[in-house]
Amino acid sequence: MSGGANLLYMLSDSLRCARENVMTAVLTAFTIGFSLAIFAIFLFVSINLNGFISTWGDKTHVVVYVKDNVASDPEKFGESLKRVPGVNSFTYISREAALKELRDELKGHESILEGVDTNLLPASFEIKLGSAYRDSDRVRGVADNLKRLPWVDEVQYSREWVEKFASLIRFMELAALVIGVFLAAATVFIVSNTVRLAVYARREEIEIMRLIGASDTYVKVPFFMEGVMQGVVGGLISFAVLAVGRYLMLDNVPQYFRFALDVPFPAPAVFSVLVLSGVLMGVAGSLVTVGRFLKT
Amino acid sequence: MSGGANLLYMLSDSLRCARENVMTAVLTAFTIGFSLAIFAIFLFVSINLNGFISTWGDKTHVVVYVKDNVASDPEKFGESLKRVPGVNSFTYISREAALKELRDELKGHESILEGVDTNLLPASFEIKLGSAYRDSDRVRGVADNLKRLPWVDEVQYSREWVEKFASLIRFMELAALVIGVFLAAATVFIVSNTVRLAVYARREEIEIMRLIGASDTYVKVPFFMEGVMQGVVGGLISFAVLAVGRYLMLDNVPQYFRFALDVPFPAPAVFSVLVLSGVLMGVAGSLVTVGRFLKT
Amino acid sequence: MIQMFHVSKSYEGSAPALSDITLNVPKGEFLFITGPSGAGKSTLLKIMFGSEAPTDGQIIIDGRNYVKIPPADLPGLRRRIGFVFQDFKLLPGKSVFENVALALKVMGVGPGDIKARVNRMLSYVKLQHRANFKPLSLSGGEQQRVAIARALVKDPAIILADEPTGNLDPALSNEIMELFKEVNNRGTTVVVATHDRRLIDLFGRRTVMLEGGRIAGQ
Amino acid sequence: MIQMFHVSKSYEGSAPALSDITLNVPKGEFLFITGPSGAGKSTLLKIMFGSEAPTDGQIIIDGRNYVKIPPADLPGLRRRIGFVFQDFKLLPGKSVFENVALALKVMGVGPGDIKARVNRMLSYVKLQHRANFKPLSLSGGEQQRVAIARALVKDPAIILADEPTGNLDPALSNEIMELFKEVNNRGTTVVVATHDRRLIDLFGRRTVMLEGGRIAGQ
Ligand SMILES: Nc1ncnc2c1ncn2[C@@H]1O[C@H](COP(=O)(O)OP(=O)(O)OP(=O)(O)O)[C@@H](O)[C@H]1O
Ligand SMILES: Nc1ncnc2c1ncn2[C@@H]1O[C@H](COP(=O)(O)OP(=O)(O)OP(=O)(O)O)[C@@H](O)[C@H]1O
Ligand SMILES: [Mg+2]
Ligand SMILES: [Mg+2]
Repeated sequence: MSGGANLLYMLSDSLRCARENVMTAVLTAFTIGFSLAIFAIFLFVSINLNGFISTWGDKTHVVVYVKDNVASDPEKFGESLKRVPGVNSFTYISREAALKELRDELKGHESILEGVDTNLLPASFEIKLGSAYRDSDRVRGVADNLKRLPWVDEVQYSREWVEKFASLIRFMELAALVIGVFLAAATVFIVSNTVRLAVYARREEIEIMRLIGASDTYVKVPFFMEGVMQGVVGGLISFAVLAVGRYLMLDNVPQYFRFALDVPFPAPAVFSVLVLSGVLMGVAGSLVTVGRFLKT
Repeated sequence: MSGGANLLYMLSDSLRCARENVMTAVLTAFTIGFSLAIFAIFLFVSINLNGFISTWGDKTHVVVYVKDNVASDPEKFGESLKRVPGVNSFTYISREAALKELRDELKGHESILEGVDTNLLPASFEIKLGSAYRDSDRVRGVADNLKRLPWVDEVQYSREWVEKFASLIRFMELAALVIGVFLAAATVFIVSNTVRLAVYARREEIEIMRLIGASDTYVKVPFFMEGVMQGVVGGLISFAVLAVGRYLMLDNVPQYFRFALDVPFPAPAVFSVLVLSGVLMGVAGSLVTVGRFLKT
Repeated sequence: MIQMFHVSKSYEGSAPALSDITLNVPKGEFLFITGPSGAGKSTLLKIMFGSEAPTDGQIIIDGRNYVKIPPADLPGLRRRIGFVFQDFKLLPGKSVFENVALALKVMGVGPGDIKARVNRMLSYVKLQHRANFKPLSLSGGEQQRVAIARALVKDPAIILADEPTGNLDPALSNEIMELFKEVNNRGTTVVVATHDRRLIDLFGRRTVMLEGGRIAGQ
Repeated sequence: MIQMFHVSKSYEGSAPALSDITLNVPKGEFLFITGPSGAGKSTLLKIMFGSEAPTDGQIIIDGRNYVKIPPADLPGLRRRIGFVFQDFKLLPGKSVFENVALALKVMGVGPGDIKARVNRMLSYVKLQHRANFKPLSLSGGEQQRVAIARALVKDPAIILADEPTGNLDPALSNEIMELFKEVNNRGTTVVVATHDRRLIDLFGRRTVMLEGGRIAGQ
C-alpha cells in the first residue's frame, strides 16, 4: 500500500471525476467567479470613493486673518502655527495676493477697485487640518487654539461644511459596511449553496464509495480537488471580469474621474486574493457538504 | 377524467413535492432573493446618482450680461430669452443685487466699496439650459444665439465645466451600463444555475414520471409551482433585504445626502417588480431545465 | 395486439442487442420471453413500450405503427401499458401508496377511486402494512411488488413485466404469476421476461427464447 | 469468523426486522440464508457488514466485537468484506472496469496489479467485452455480475452476497455459485442470501431459514 501511488490515483481519479461532472463544475466555477467579481467591484469602488472623499476633505480648511496693527512677519507666524496641534499645512496669502484674488473675481470690472488702498484687505493663512481633526468638535478646538495666538485677528471656518463632511464620511462608511457585509454574506451563501447542490447531486456516489471501504479522506480528495479547480477557475473568471470591465470603461473616463477605476491594490495581489478566495470558497463549500454526508 | 380534479391533484402534489425538497427550495429562494437584491441595490444607487448628477448639471449655467447703455427692461429681455432654443429658465440679477453679492463676498471689509458707483457692475441673467443642451457644442450654439440679441453685452459660460460635466455623464452612463449588464447577466446566470442544479438532482424523478405515462405538462406543473413559490419567496427576501438595509442606514444619512437612499419608484411597484422578476427567473429557470430533460 | 416485423436494435459500441425479430402477440395472449443474461429480453420489452426506438423494422401496437412514436403520443401509449421495470424505478421521495397512486393520477382518476384501487392492489401484493413507507426502506422483494402493483393498478390493456419475480421467493412468485394469469383471463395481454424455468414450466404458456438478440426458439 | 448473539434490529414504524438472532459462521464456511421476502435476509447481511447497527445483541467479526463500530474502523472492516448488494450499488458515472477497480484502489493496490486482477475477474463473470461500458447501459444480469466482480476482486476474507443470482439465468447462476465455491475452497467465508431453492438444493450447504426476522430452521 504505497502512499505515493495512492495519492496519484486519487488525483487522477478526481480529474476524471471532474471531467464527468464537467458541466456542473464549469457552472459552479462561473458562479464563484461572478460572485467574487461582484464583491470585488463593490470593494474597489467603495475604497476609491472613500479615498476620493478623504482627499476632498482637505477642503476642510481654516482661515486665520492677521491683525492689521502688527508687523507682517509670515515666517514667524508660520512657526507659531506649526506648533498648534491639528495644523497640517498652511498657505500664506499676503494683502497683495488677497487684492489680486478680488480683482480676478470682478472680471472685466476691476475699475471698481481703482484707487483702493491695498491695506484695506488683511493678510491671511489658509490652514489644512490633519485628517484626525476633521469633525466639528475638534475643528472648534483647533480654532480656539489658533485664536489665542497674539497676532491672530479672526479665525474663520465653515462649521456647516465640517459637519456635512464628517457626517458624509460616517454615512459612506456605514453604507460600505452594510452593503459590504450583505454582499459578502450573499456571495458566501450563493457559492456554498451552489456547491452544496452540486455535491448533493452526487450523494449516491459518496454513499457507494464509503460502502466499498473508501476512507473519508479518499472520498473527500476528489471533491477537494474539484473545489480547488473550481476556485482557481472562478478566481480567474472574476479577475477577467474586472479587467475586461475596467478596459471597457477606461477610454471613456474623464481624466479627473479616473480615480473611480483605480485598482487600490497591485494587480498580482488582487489576482492572488481573488484566486485564493475562490479556492477557499470552493474547497470549504464542498468539504462541508461532503462532510455532512459522511457523518451519517 | 375531470380537468378540475386533475389540476387540484397536480397542485397538491407539487406542494407535497416542495415540502420534500424543502431545504433545496428554501436555499434556491434565498439565492434568488440575494441576487435580486444585489441587482436592485445597484440599480437604485445608480439611478439616484444619475438623478443627483443631472440636478447638479443644472449648474451648467450661462451668464448673459446686459449692455450698459440700454434701458434696463428685465421683462422684455426675459421674453426674448425665452425664445432662444435651449433656454430652460433664468434668473435676473440687477446691478444692485450684483453689488450686494460682491459685498457679501468681501465679508467684514465692505469699506473697500464705500462710495463705489452701483453702476459699475452690470445687470445679468443666469440661464439654466435644458438637459438636451448640456454638451459643449450645443452650449456654444446657444451662446451664439444669445449673443445675437441686441441688448446682450457679453455671454459667459465655463467651457471647461460643460465639458467635464458632459464627459462625467457619459462615463456614469457607461459605467452603469457595463456594471448593470454584468450584474444582470450574473444574476440570471447564478439563479438559473442554482435552479438547474436543483432540478438536476431530481432528473431521475422526471424520468420515472414520464415512464409511467405522465404528460409533459403533468411533469412540469410541480416544477412550475415550485418556481413560482421560490420566486415569490425570493422576491420577498430581496424586498426585505432592501428595506432592512435602507432602515439600517437611514438614521445615519446626512439630510443633504438622503437622496442616495431614495427609492426611485413607489414601494408597491418595487415590491411587485421584485416578486415578478423572482417568479420569472424561478419559473423560467426550472422550466427550461425540465424541458431539457423532457426533450431526450 | 403487438406485432413486430424484422425489428433490430443496435447500441453504439456493442453487438446488436436485437436482430431481425419478428413476433406476433395476439390480444389476450400470455407470453414468456426467456434467454440468458444479455440476450435482449429487456430491450425487446422496452421497444414494445416505446421507451427505446428500434434501429430497424416495424412495430405495430393496437393497430398503430409505432416505429417512430411522436413524443406527444408517448404518454397515452404508456398509460395503456403496465410495465414492471427490472430495476423497479420507484420514486424514492414518495411513499408506496403514492408511488402506486401516481399511475392513476397521471390518468386523471378521481381521488376516492384511487384510494380504493391502490389499497386493493397493495393487498394483492401483500404490502398493505407498507403503504406509508418510502421505497428505500423496503426489502428488495417488497420494492419489486410495489413496481408490480403500480403496473397492474391501472388495469392496462397490455402488461410488460421484466423479470418480475427476480427478488421474490418461490411461493410469492407463484402468487404474483397467478395475479398476472387472472389479469390475463380478463383479456389483458401479458408479456413476462424471466429466466426462471420453474415458472415457465409451471405455467406452460407460449415461450419465446432469445439468444444473442435473435429468436432461438418458440 | 462471524458470531452473532441475540441480535435484534427494529426499524421505526414496523415490526422488528430481526429478533434474537444467534448465529455462528466459522471461518471457511459456506452458508445459505433463505426465507420469504421481507424475512430479514438483507438486514442480517447488512449487520454483518456494519452498514446497519443492531438495536440489541452482540456481533463479533474476526474476534472483534462490532456492536458499535467506531466510524474510523468502518473502511478497514469493509475492505476485508466483499458485499454483493441486492440493488448492485454501482457508480453510474464510472465504467465497468473502473467500478471493479475502485474496490482495489481504495485499498491502495498498484495500477499494474489492478489492471491484471480486474481483467481476470471480469473474464470470470464473462464481462470482458463490457469493460468500458457504463453500468446503466448494461442488462440487469450484467450489472449484477459487475457487483459480484467488485466483491470478489479484492480476495476478501468474507463474502456476503445478497440475492446474487436474482437477475441471472440458471446456467450463469450455477457458474457464479461455482465461483463462490472456488473462493470458499481457498478459505474465504461465504454467506449467500437467496430465495432460489434450486441453488440451495444443488449446492447442499448449511442453510439458515429466516421467517419474520427469526431463525425458523437451520
Ligand atoms: N443503453 C445501452 N447501451 C449499450 N448497450 C446496451 C444498452 N442497453 C442494453 N445494452 C446491451 O444490449 C444487450 C441486451 O440487453 P438487455 O437488457 O435487453 O438484456 P436482457 O436480456 O434483459 O438481460 P438480463 O437478463 O441480464 O436482464 C446487453 O448486452 C446490453 O449490454
Ligand atoms: N430502512 C428501513 N426502514 C424501515 N423498515 C425497513 C428498513 N429496511 C428494511 N426494513 C424492513 O425490514 C424487513 C426486512 O427487510 P430485509 O431487506 O432484510 O428483507 P429481505 O429478507 O432481504 O427481503 P427480500 O427477499 O425481499 O429482499 C422488511 O419488512 C422491510 O420492510
Ligand atoms: Mg433484462
Ligand atoms: Mg433483501
